[in-house]
Amino acid sequence: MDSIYNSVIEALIFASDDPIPPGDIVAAIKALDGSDSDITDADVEKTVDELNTRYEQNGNAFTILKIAHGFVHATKPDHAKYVGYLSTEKTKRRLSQASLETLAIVAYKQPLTKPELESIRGVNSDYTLNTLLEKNLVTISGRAETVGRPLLYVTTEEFLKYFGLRSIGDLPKPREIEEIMKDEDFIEQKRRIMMSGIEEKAEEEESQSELETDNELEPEPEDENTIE
Amino acid sequence: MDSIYNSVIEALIFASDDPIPPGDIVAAIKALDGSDSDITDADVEKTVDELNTRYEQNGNAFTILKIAHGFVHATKPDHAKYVGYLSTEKTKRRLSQASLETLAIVAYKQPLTKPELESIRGVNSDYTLNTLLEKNLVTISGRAETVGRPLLYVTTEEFLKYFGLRSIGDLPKPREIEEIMKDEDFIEQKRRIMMSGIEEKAEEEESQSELETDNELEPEPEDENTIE
Amino acid sequence: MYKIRLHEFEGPLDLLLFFLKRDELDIYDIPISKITKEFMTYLHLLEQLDLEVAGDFILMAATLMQIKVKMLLPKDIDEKGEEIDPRADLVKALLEYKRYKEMSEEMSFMESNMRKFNYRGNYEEDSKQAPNDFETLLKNITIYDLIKAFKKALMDRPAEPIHHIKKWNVSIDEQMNYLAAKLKDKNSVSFLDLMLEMRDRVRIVVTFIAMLEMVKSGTIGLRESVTLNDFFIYGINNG
Repeated sequence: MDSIYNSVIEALIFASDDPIPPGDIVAAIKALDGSDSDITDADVEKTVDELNTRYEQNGNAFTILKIAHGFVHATKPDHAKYVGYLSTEKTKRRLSQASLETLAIVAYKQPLTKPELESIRGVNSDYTLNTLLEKNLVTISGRAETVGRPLLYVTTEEFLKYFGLRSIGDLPKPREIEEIMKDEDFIEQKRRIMMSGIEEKAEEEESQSELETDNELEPEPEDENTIE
Repeated sequence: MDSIYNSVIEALIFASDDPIPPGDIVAAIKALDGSDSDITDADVEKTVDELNTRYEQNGNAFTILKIAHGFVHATKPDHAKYVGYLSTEKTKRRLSQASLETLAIVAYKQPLTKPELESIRGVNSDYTLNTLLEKNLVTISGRAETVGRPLLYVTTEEFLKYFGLRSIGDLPKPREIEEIMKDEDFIEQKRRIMMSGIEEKAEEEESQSELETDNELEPEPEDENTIE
Repeated sequence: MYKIRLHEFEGPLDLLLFFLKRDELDIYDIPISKITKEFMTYLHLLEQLDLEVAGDFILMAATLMQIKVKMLLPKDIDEKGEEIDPRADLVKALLEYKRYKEMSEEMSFMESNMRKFNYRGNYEEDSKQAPNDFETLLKNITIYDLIKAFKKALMDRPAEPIHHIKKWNVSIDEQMNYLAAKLKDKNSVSFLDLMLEMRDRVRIVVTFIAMLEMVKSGTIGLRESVTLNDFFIYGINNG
């Protein structure tokens, strides 16, 4: 095997989304460089060992692990606390999708009560609401005048700062959202997808009854090249 | 700075799925090893250069890119075809001409409003803007102080990552209008020389088919795919 | 027949630039009649092809015709007493647009370059460890966090509607021993997991008090978990 493949093998393991089996590496090389490239699974195994020796010698912070019949790069345990610290910090900073959704509803509908919020989201929102209260993105502004006088939630100064807004009025208006999101192609696509579903169903039903000519109703295959 | 941090810095960059800013690396080390660790952003920067030199010497398949205000490992371009063969993500489409044009305007004029954008492009840009917002290459940053307080658009970190820029300041300088004028003749010459061959061919083909009013309106016969 | 690729033009300015380039016309001295004619031919063509002509193109057609008329009339004079060329605004717009069109070509080149780089694909196997230095760990845990996790443990228990009168069959000392034993086997245990093992409310309360006692005496430590509603208990003696 040519040693130029050392680097190719390293690249393939590095970029692979899942542990990559040696067979896939061999297949890729043969597909691109001709099936006469005399590379085997065993060569790949050997290369990985060589790479690992090299990482060791050079004091690299990572190594190649063999997992579930495939190879994958991983940072060494030596630095686990630093890596762990950063990933924890990152998790803390990130708002979950659910929190974001809740935050958006509070921002646009404020002041609002928890039942109002939950009727919009359709799920219990105690947890996400608490997260937002803790992160000081949402706060309690008082009580509604309605029965039971439930608590009212509003967004905070912190919220405005976080999103770079001067006031709540600076949030994109529904009309503006509509304008940006309006997208005729998309609407058309959606309609077609929905229609094709209906048509397919209709066809099925039909074919069960009387088996006529078929795929006339089938939507045309989409143009692969339409840009954007 | 202790050289033991070389390996820690390598690990942190290797383990980060987004370009990691030097400040985050310094913060992690200080948080775990005490704020008296005498490490600075400049040390991180220097270490990255050293690591890259080492990768080069050792023939590693990857390098550390300095993009989007941070550092990230990436495979060298040499292996793009092998990695591309196995990866589906890399086959994603390029941006359309409209998207690139719009991005160029947002990038150089940011923050700017949709009317400003549209007056430069001369076309309605709802659709393109929406595409770019969806792709997270552009985002909304607030509102302009002008009449009607229109929304302001800016480019994102993802934009920097996509184009391999460290910061917006790294964008190539656009030419001054006077300069464009001066060069106009030169570009025209070059273009004519390049085009003449192609045009002749196109003309020939046409003359064979049908000779109505001629090919006056025919744009440069470059891209065969952009139909619609 | 005309061969037209409609998408070749990003808009009316792009189309005008195309005409200027193709016929090698001077952008500062645009022959407005000629250009207007070309532009209108193009619009008619679109109509013939039954393509919907975008409003932007129609607007440009109107602008061109307006300029054409103005060219025939006596020119306006600016404050310096010089004649204003009716084409000035159009020229400015064309140059400005051209400038960014050039940059978009530059960016297309950058895009091509970046597509050759590939990022790392798999992070799952990286060795991660929540920070285990006592000082750092407790930095973000407050009494409130403790209470909250405790409350969650109680709340998440499935309701038990049947009430029995029970004897206190558990003591703080017992639960301290229990915790210590737990931590001999493992480095750390999750508080929630610990609580889920217990069905009796009294036992949970007593264990919680036992835990606080042990934190106070320094035999165990607490550290926050990635999921923010839990925390880990670890023994200090066995590291």
